[in-house]
Amino acid sequence: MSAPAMTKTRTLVLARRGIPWGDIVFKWLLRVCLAIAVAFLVTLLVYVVYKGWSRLDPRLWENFPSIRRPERAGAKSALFGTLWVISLTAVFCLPVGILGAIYLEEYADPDRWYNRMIELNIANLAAIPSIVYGILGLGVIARGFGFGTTILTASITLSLLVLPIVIIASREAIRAVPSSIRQASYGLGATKWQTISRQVLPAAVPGMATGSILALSRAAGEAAPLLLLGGLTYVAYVPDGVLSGYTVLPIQIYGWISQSREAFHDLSSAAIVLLLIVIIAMNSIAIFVRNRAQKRW
Amino acid sequence: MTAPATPSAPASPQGPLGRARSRYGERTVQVVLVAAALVSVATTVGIVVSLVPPTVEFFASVSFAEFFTTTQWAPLFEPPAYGVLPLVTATLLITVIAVVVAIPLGLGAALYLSEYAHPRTRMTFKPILEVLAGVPTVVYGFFALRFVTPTLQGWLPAGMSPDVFNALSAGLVMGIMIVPTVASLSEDAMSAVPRGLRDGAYALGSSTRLVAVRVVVPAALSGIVASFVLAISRAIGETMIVAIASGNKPELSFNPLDAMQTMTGFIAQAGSGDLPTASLDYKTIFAVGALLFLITFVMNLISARLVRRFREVYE
Amino acid sequence: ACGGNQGNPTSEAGASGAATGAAEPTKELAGDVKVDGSSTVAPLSTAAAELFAEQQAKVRVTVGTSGTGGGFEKFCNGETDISNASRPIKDEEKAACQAKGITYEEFTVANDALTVVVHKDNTWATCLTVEQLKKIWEPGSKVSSWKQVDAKFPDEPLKLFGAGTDSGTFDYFTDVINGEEGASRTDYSPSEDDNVTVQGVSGSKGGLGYFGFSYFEENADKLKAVQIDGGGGCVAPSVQSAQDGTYKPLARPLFIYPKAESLKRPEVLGFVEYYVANHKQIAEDAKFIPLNAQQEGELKADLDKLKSQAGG
Amino acid sequence: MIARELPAAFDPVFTLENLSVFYGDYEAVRGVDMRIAPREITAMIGPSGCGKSTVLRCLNRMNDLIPGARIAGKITYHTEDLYGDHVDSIEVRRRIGMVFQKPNPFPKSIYDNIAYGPRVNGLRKGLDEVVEQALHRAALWDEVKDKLKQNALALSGGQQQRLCIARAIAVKPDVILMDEPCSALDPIATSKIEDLMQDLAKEYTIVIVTHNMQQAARVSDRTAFFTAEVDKEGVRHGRLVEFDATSRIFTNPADKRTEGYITGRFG
Amino acid sequence: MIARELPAAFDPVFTLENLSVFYGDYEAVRGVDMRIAPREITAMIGPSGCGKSTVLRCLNRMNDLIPGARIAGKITYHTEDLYGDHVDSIEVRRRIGMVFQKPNPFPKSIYDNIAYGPRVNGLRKGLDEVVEQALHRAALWDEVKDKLKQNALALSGGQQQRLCIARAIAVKPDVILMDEPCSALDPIATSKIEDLMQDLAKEYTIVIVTHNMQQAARVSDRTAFFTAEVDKEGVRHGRLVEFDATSRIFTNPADKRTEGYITGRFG
Ligand SMILES: Nc1ncnc2c1ncn2[C@@H]1O[C@H](COP(=O)(O)OP(=O)(O)OP(=O)(O)O)[C@@H](O)[C@H]1O
Ligand SMILES: Nc1ncnc2c1ncn2[C@@H]1O[C@H](COP(=O)(O)OP(=O)(O)OP(=O)(O)O)[C@@H](O)[C@H]1O
Ligand SMILES: [Mg+2]
Ligand SMILES: [Mg+2]
Ligand SMILES: O=P([O-])([O-])[O-]
Repeated sequence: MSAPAMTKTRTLVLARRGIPWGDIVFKWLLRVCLAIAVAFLVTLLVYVVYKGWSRLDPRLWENFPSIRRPERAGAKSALFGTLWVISLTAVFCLPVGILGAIYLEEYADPDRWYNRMIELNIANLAAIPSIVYGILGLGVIARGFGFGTTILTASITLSLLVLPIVIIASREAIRAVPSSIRQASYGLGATKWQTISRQVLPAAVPGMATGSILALSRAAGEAAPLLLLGGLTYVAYVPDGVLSGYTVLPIQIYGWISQSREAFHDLSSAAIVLLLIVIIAMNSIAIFVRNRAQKRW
Repeated sequence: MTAPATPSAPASPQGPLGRARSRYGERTVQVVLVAAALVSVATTVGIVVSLVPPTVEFFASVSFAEFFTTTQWAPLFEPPAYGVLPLVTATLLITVIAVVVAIPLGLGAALYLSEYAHPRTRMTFKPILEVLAGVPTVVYGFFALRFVTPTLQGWLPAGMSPDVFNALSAGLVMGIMIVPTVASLSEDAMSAVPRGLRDGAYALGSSTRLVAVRVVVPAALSGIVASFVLAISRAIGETMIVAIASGNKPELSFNPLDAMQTMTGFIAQAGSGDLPTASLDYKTIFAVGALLFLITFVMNLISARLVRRFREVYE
Repeated sequence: ACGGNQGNPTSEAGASGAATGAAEPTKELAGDVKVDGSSTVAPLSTAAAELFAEQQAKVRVTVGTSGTGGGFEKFCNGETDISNASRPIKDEEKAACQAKGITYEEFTVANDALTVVVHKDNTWATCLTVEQLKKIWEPGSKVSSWKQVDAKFPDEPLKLFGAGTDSGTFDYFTDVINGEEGASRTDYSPSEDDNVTVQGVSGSKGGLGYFGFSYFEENADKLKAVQIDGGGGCVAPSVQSAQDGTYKPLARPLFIYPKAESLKRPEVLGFVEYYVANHKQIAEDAKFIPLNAQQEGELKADLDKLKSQAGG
Repeated sequence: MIARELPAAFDPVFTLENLSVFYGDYEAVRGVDMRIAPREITAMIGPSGCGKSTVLRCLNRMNDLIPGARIAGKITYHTEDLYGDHVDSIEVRRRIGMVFQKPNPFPKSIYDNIAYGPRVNGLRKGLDEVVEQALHRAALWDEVKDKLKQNALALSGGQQQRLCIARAIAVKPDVILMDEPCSALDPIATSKIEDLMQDLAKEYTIVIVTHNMQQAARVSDRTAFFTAEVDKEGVRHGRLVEFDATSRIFTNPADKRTEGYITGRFG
Repeated sequence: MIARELPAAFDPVFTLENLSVFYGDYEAVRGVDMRIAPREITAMIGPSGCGKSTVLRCLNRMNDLIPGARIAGKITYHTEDLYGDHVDSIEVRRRIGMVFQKPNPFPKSIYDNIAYGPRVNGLRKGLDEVVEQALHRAALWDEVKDKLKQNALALSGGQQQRLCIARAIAVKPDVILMDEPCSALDPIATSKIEDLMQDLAKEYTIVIVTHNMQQAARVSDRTAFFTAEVDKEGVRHGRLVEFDATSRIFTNPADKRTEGYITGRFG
């Protein structure tokens, strides 16, 4: 038995053995990684605000686009187009996404091949390039269903595009509801749907809201599929219905970037700021909802 | 405890446990829910249905060999050439640049947030990274073209000065775009590593760096790799950045300073031009779309595998 | 860049003055007019739409930029009312329209001078012959340095930018330079989006590109236009040279194709009438080259014909 | 422990006959026979993983909710086969209430927590009285009467657990099952719940699982001792070792394993 | 319980003087004084939430890892202030090992688990012997010697816990802290670990937290009884009630609260 020496005389056995350079450098490297990402974001924001500063005034949202007079042009039609498309996208994708998530989380037997297939399928859809959804929208919705290049087509296409995000986020939210809540409800003689509709869903609302808002803000920023769906168009009116023609902010921005006159580039920066405000506002709501919800259990 | 007055006679059961009321509502609900879940399947079917027939027709006119082995892509020219390789290599090159940027940055940020940062710091920076993920890609494209490229032209020595449209800035900016994908998913995977493992390692006298590198990263590895795969998928599928910033020049080149066209870039360009539906040109879009779909599909399968394995690690 | 624009003699007051002047006592019209097609012509039609909107606020004109070919595709599919075109409709497009029972009018609304541009600091290429252009652009061309174009030129790498294959501009340019529509070398950056060419050429010293005259006008401070020698000596692109036919072979007319069926709708008819009646103002406003006297006469005749049809 | 006179003969509320419970292929509990008497407190004790919770959850078919869980053998509730074809598991759970280890109030008001059970069972009117009665019965009324609209999560752990008991009582069950109801509570809250249980046993049949032998000794009338046995293939199965009056189990157990456990020689 | 003769005077390994531990503003443990003797097993018992784990984690500065956790008062390790400025918490943890409630092997091979500690402490050669010795010492060698390359997660719970002990031993610590090391184990595995502890106490100073009084009685030399007291503002603080030779605590405690807990009247 060789116990470690334990004499009173040894001192400072716990002292640091030299400066841990490796640890210090490593920690700073990690910090730098984070800092680069954040610095990039800041640069981007500063740049677009700086570029767009001269056009950040009511002309931006009160005027229609103009090819002749960039100094008078605005993004009114695109702003309203975005609001229309996003609202309609919400109407389509939120109920379907949330109900689908309930099915997968609460009803589906994960051992069944068809449920596994649905799950795998959703994971796949989440990573399919958005331009492929554009092809889908063009071939099936615009031409196949004959909806043309309208707000309706754009919204359906974007709904399908963000549906996986809504489903995945809603599933997370539903899963995060402690099973003790479900048990308590069943223990009181509640049926499955009663348990889900009265306990699980209300408790999952914050999480689902977060996911939904993030999904919609993705839809709000999406341009690629709409390029194939007639988005690149001079539109000088506010849409008045789901079958109306439209343009949206990202497309309008793309259109202006594609102009060669510098004035349009300033204008597109201003429109970018407008779009970012819309999106950051949506993100902040999501974050706010999430942070409040975290205090629950 | 006082015994009940009549200990022997139990309350007789209040009627049978069966219930006449059949629960039609519950069944209806289930049907509705299944229908909602099937929308996603319908979407995939829709994608396949819209891709496959034109692609099949395309390959009736253009041989597989020409499509996959020749190196000139000029489907809309006279005479046309259908070698998809330039689009594929451009996609790969830009993706590689993006990944080279995103993986170290994303992983570093994730490690910092999950292992070093105070919870308050994490609460501040995670949303900031998420904003980065939420920035529309048009904006990134604009930034790449108008800021990053001029900056690079200013910095790099004359011989290495990139073209106005080039793969490098598109790739760099795309890398930043996918940093949040890597960071946030890796961070999730790292936080999912049970506290106990970290405690175990700390209790053996590891520094935070060793805990991070030797315990957390290996334990979260499949989740981390899955985040890479997803980020790569996003990079492959990204359209607006390349449409705006990389030029639309389908040329077989591995020089990131050159302009090039990716698969998505081609679809966006040709698709927004809205070609005659009956033409071979039009089917080209679908053939490239199908190839893109196939590539991301395979990537996703790999990632699903990894995620499943990841889930099994601890139990 | 803005300065350059403001320096342009075309005044807005003039434009709207002309517009109101030309206006007969108008009745309120309403409805949608879908215009699509050539990206070259799009600014012209957009300018027309903007001006028209000042009179008829309830008519909603949208202008797409699918390219001439793409525009005809939609047009003959019955999806649009008016197709913009930077070249006349082709036989196969005519056939496609016929197959769908779509009939149309053709109006020449402005001229364009396809402009070959180089970098501002390019001091050597002040004038290029059609043969030199062909040498650069023909299919399979391996010309990669200015020196290969002309031994007198410096050994500067040549960076090419040009129109997207779906455009009338491409069709026209390849036709007159390379002798066959669609025949072109392929290793350049093609784009529907002419800004790519502006950015590209202004960003590379050895750059060369071509596009519509209006884009050059808008970016005259960043780019230099090359004189073209089509056999009759070097001629610079300009309003004058395009109108009088000396800018050969790259001057071309621009068209709109309204659908006959749509012209029965008063809002479409109203827009087309306005467009044709104010073509000069619109062209100047959008920095295009207005019609010459002869073209204008023909257009007037066409318009009268249209009016009489509408009346009868 | 308070020995009360226990009837030797009784009409059992539950009769378990050769009950085995499976999770998928794994037989977690094997061959249990038990007869649970009305208006008594029956305790189940035994080391961790011996299947106490498993058996308890079979009594109100909570195990139905676990994919792959199933039983063999028979459970009779009064005179009815609890797993019979005609039986509606939702109705079963209404009759046989349950209180869980960790207090699990819904993230709603105190009132809504109590009213939830009656509501899902179709009650629309007279809810106020039901809520008040249940809270009285669970000895919680005085503490919460002024804040019925307040979120139940703001209550202390012990109050939450009593709320859960009140919630179970509000649907007027015959039986209350409790799975380690005090293990998350401090001593004071524990003793309040124990008093409440003894009080409730005047009206209800109570089955409780506990890790805490002292608690079983203090509150229960009869005690079932479970343990886990390893079979020839090395698989562990929960077994009922001994089931008898609590006073007997704790003073004069028939089985040596029970004695070993009680005296702390293992577990 | 095996009473062994305890020295009344000793050079303490740890001396806790008026130790209070805070999580943010919350004072989880208040005013603890203790002297922990070398090569003995010291047990900490008491009801849930009384701060046993908190105090234990202070002894190897694991609490440093919890944001907001800090101590007041003083802990001396041999003669050094454990929280002194010169002290490197990493070095502390190398000297003072820890075993946790839930076995937490790394998802690596058995060999790599044991070798991890020596490796991060810079050992490159002679690892094989270190691994073998540690496994021998933890009474695991015979069971795993043929499958050292196998993933440690494939071991049973009891084996995993012994692996964690072997892993702690492999860095040659002075002290081993154990926080409820058996609570996730079955009786057979528990008794193996208990034997191991007694064996290890010949060489190492061991501090163990347990919920299971019988376990404390069986294995420990001295026992500290903690409880939670509610102060005037209604906040609960963990307090050390009594610390004495285990034989005394379990037969003749000085404090009534200890007696109440031991005899099962609460807890
Ligand atoms: N949902 C489940 N799926 C598979 N096995 C399970 C499940 N629930 C419990 N088991 C297993 O069944 C056995 C009995 O578990 P049970 O929870 O009934 O034990 P217990 O006596 O209540 O233990 P404890 O005192 O720890 O709560 C254990 O081996 C456990 O691992
Ligand atoms: N990380 C933490 N942050 C805030 N409070 C904590 C934290 N860890 C423990 N506490 C609180 O400190 C008090 C003591 O906790 P501790 O875990 O030390 O108790 P314990 O005696 O080990 O209990 P148990 O027997 O349940 O493990 C408890 O009130 C607990 O809620
Ligand atoms: Mg249990
Ligand atoms: Mg503890
Ligand atoms: O857009 P185009 O005018 O070149 O067809």
